[in-house]
Amino acid sequence: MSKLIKNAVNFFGVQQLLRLGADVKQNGGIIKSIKKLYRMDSIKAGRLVGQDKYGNKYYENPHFFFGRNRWVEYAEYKNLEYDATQVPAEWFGWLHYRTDAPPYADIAKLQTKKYKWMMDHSENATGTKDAYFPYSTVNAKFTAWDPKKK
Amino acid sequence: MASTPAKRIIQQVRPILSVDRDEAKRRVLSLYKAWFRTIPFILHKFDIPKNEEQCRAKLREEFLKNKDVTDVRVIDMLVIKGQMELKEVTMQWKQKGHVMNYWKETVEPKPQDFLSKFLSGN
Amino acid sequence: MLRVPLTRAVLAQSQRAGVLATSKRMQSKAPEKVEVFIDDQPVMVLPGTTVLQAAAQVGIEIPRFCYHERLAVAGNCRMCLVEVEKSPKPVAACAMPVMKGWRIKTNSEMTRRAREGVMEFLLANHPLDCPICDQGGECDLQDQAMSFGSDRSRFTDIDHAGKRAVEDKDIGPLIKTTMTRCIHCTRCIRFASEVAGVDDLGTTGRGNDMQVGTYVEKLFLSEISGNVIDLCPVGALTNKPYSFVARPWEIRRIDSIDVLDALGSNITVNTRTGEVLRILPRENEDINEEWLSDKSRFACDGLKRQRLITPMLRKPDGELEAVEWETALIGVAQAVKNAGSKVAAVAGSFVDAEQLVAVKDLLNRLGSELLCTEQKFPTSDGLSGIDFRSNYLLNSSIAACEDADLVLLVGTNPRYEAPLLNTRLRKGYVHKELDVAVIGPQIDLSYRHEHLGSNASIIQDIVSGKHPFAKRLKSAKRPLIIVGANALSRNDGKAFLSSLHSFANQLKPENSDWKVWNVLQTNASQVAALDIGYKPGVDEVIAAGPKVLFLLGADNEAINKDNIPKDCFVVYLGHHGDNGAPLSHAILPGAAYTEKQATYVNTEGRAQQTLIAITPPGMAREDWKIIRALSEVIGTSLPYDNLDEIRDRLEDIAPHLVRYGRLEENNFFAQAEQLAKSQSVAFQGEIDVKQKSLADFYMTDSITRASPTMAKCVQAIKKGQGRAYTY
Amino acid sequence: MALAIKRISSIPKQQLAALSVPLTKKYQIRGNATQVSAPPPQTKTKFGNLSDQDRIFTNLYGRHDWRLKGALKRGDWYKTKEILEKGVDWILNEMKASGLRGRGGAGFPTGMKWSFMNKPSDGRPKYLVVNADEGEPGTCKDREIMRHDPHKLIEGCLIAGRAMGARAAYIYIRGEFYNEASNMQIAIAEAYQAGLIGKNACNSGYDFDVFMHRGAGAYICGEETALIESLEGKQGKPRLKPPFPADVGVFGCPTTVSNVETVAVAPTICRRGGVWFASFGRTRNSGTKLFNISGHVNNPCTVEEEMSIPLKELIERHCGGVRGGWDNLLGIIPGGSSTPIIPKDVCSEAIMDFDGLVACQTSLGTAAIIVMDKSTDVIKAIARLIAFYKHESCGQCTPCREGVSWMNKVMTRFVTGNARPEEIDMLWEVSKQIEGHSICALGDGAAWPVQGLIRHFRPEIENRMKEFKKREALEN
Repeated sequence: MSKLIKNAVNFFGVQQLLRLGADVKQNGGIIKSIKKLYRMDSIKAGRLVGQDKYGNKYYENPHFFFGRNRWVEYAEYKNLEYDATQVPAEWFGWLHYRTDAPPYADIAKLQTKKYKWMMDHSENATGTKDAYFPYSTVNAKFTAWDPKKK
Repeated sequence: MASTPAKRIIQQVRPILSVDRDEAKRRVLSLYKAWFRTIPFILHKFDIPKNEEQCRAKLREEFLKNKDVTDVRVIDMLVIKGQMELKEVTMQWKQKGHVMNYWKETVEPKPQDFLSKFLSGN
Repeated sequence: MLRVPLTRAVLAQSQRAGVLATSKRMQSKAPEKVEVFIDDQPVMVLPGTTVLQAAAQVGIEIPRFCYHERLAVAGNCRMCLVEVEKSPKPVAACAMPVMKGWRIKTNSEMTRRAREGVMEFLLANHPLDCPICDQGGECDLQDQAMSFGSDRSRFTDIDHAGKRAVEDKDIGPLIKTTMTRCIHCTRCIRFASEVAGVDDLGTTGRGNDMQVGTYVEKLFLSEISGNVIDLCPVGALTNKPYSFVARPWEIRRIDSIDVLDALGSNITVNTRTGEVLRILPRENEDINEEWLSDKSRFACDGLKRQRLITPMLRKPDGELEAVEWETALIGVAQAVKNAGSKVAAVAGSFVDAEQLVAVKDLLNRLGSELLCTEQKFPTSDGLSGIDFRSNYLLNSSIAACEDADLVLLVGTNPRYEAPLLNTRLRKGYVHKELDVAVIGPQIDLSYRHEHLGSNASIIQDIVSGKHPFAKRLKSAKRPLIIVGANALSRNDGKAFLSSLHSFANQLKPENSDWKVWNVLQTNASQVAALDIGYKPGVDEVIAAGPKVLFLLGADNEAINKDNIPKDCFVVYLGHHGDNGAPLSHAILPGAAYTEKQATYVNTEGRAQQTLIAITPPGMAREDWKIIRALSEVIGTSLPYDNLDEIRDRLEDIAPHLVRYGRLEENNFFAQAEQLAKSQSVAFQGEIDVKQKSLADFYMTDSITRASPTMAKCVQAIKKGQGRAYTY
Repeated sequence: MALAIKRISSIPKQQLAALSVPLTKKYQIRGNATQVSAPPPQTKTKFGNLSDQDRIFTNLYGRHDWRLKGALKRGDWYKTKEILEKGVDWILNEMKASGLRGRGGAGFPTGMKWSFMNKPSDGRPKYLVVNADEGEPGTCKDREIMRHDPHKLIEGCLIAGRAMGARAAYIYIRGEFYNEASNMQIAIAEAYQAGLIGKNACNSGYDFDVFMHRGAGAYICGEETALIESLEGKQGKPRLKPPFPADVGVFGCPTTVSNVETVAVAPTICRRGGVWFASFGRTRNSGTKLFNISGHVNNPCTVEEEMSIPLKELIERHCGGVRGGWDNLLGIIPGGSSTPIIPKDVCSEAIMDFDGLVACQTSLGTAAIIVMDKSTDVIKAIARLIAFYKHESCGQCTPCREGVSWMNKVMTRFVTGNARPEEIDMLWEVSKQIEGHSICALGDGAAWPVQGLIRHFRPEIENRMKEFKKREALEN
């Protein structure tokens, strides 16, 4: 009997529905959930592990399998213009399972001395006006005569 | 005497598909219809910056290019080629650029007279 | 200066016999041939032929480093050792004359062991720096090590005493030395002392400490110094401007013709990615043998500087402004239409025959006959001086110059005006019985010569028979009179032409075909221009006061801003912004000689063509096409659209212009003299030449003036002049 | 100087072919190819112990007056005029009959060599050049002649010059020979003053000049063509042959280059007859010869002896034996530094003439005998010789320039033993690659000592390498 109920529950996806409800709740209501769905095609919810200084939030939810259980939600102001290079180096390690300790708890990271020459993280500027453009250092094959030069 | 065998060859030439003009005309019309019906699908598949009216106009234009052809064998050949093109389009063997080639050739023709050759650097 | 030491002479004579006998100029009774066997192939050779030459006759090449066909035999590299049957030890093939019945084995065990041994010895002290060596890929040592060397090294002493190291020498801005690589073949030394005539190079020290160098630190500045780069079998002497630029296998080679002097030396233009990287000589027995003058070899970087790459028009405010071709052509056409028939053209020194013809056709259609060259040549009442080609050509041909026995040079310094003609004369001086006398300033010809004086009146004396030299000329078997084109461009040039030419015709050479009267031109375009019907000298053009003046690469300041009419619209057609371009109101950029397929006629009247090595830079076009396009814009289209058609037109005007590589016989000396004779004879003043010393040699025209390498050469010489040991 | 340098290579090929002597297989004996033919039956069996009246150089030790007066007393310049008047053919015949072979090392028959010059003149003058550039280590015979018997040489020049129709003789003397040069110059002056040479020499109606030229001290200038180059004022570097000096020599004229001793014995041969001279020594090795014995003998000396004297007898008789007795002998270099060394057992049998030493795989050379006893470091000794050749190589041709310096590097390491045993074979091959491949014979002369060392003393080299390894292992 219980098996039957269980099957029925599974059949109707009651658990999923329950989880959906929880996720929507955590996301702060239906409107916000829809907004999130629009922005990143997902309404995953999880434990907020931390936030970097650019406003990106890092989540973990062990319910998902390895590889999907850590994710980043990019800062709101980026809207749809987010991309993977906005993740700073210190969070990159955690996000890619190189370490389990987030930057604020990573002893090695905390012990690393900060120098003033260390640059701030910058995202990939390809396709923007700040994109790197190499210039040629090779001399021109021909130099033209310049009538103004005597 | 010498011209007779040649004439005979022309007369006895084997048809490709159509036996007479009517049949050829039917083939042309059916090809036209096939293309005409395919146009919405082409637009969907290739995402080209044209609408159905423009495509129909182009289809008409392409057919009218050969309106003066009278030789049945040539018509048949053109129909076969048209069918081949149609298949290339529907099977998406052609890509977006190839389809757009109906509107504009990508290669500019080489200048022929001396002065334009000179000016274009050839 | 001693001529070839007698030993060498005797040796050389026997060795050269084989080579010279093939050039039919050497008419001597052929001695009986002897039979020898090269690898069991019988071959009949003249006695005195060396083993190496005999082997070459049956197509067997014996490896060598020190041996070179055009230099004395040194026999010191020992690479050419071959086994001769019944001889206990191998003989040096390059030096050993064959004996009757010898059986020579070029691939026997003994021969191969000897080669391998010599190769091993050469490599023992040769650095393993092929990856950073400019000779890599065209290195005799590399090639022969592959073919004849051992497959492994046993030079264990690399771990103990190491290899020899030699300090590099600074011998000038053209040749880079890496003396550690030297294998002491002494080709460069022999070239310097035998061909170039400067005993600057030699060996110091002995044994393993022997070094090739200049004794004291000085520059090896000869006008043909670059040839030691080609001669050096390893990377010890390499091309300095070309160093670390390219590898031979990346290079495209295009055969072409040099235009920096009037000899038309055959060259190979080496290009990569649309850039001329270097220029090498191409063998042509009739012109440059296998040498090349430094100017022709190293001035190629001038082809990349100061180029005209866009058409320009002068704006109302006086500035030249880059414009499109269409605008430029319309601008020029407008001016031409307004000028009516008052259109003129002046040809400079690099103009090809196609362009000359196109310009002539265009101007003739516009009703003008005002076509001239920059350089003067004596004419009077019209064209009489240039009616016959024999008047302005080096009639006897360049190759024949070495066979002469008495040469009179008038107002020319062939050492710098035509270095490879000078090497011919020197060759005749050293190896044959050639004597040279000079009328003109004191110059160093690199061989001993008699200086008759610099006053023009000496010519008068010779012609009238008063001067003792006249007697010598009359008794000479093969006399030559070579007059410089610059001497003939003097105001009294007519006198030179008429008196010397008639005197030359009086002489009775041994062979009636021998041609005494020779003119040494200095501009590559001059002969073609005169052939086509240009008038020499710009006086007529200036006098006519043209409304439109075409300067065809005329950069030698015959036309300058003082002698053109104020309202004249000047069109400059050429490839370099030099003296001509600033004068102009419109600039139509043309192609340099490496960038077009064009016809040039050299001083002996031989038509040759350049080939396209690279495309013209920027918007520059081939010159005759510019004229053709302009004619269409003006409205009188010229009737040729492609090269073949314009070549047909060339053939209509003068068939010899398209007979490439052929030397036309020149005749009508008597008639030419008749025409010349009518002119009055009046000499005045001293005879001078423009290029007296090496410093004057390097920068003479728009290409060389734009070349940084040539500028460095001049600087190096000026720097060296203050030293105790000058050049 | 480098008399020995001339060795085989200086025998002109053409001339060799012209020899009536057939070349036999013995010619190809490794190392030293001097021509040998089946000698005619030998009648005399005992050689040596030359009696005083048969000595040619009677003032070898300078005990008498070397000037003209003393020379006349010793019989020089006696009836020279008559010899000259007997004519060219007579002189050449005597020389041929004497069987004299060149004393400079190559051993080419002198009469034959001089007769090559005796062909109709083409207008160029002919010259005799006397090679007095005696630089071969161990050789000290020519200097004795020039210092103590200069008139013998001058008279020899006149007679030899007459035989070949030469206009003048150039004596190219080694630069280091100061006293010899000054004595020679005085003697030449004396001869001029006495009318013996110069215009109408000895009243014979023959004009003959003798010039002396001092070299600047290079071993290679003893090679005949290098000597000619040096005489002409150029770098002393050997020329290619052909053309041979007999065709194109000094200043482009036909020239014969002869050793001092060869020239100096000519007058005596003419006076006493070629047959007398030929009566000494074995057939084809006839005559008397100056032997220079140096090294570990009790009494080093230069002595005139009969050819074909046994080596042992020569040393015992004139030098008081080897230091510490014959059994203390290690090896002997029998003909100047460029000939291969022979060990004691070979020395005991060796006969001092051209053919006798070729049979021992060495060569007579200049007959400069260098004796080494058992206290000698033979490897170091040979290494020193190679260092000498390395220093004296002219650097013109590859095998000699590169090969000898390579051998020098290897030999230097052999002295300490810092090498592997395979390198001995390599060194042998390297020396073989030099030998016969160079322009002149200096390459051969440098290769032979090494070959001699390896042939006879290989165990010693290997032992030293072993010791070095052991020492190295201990140190590490």
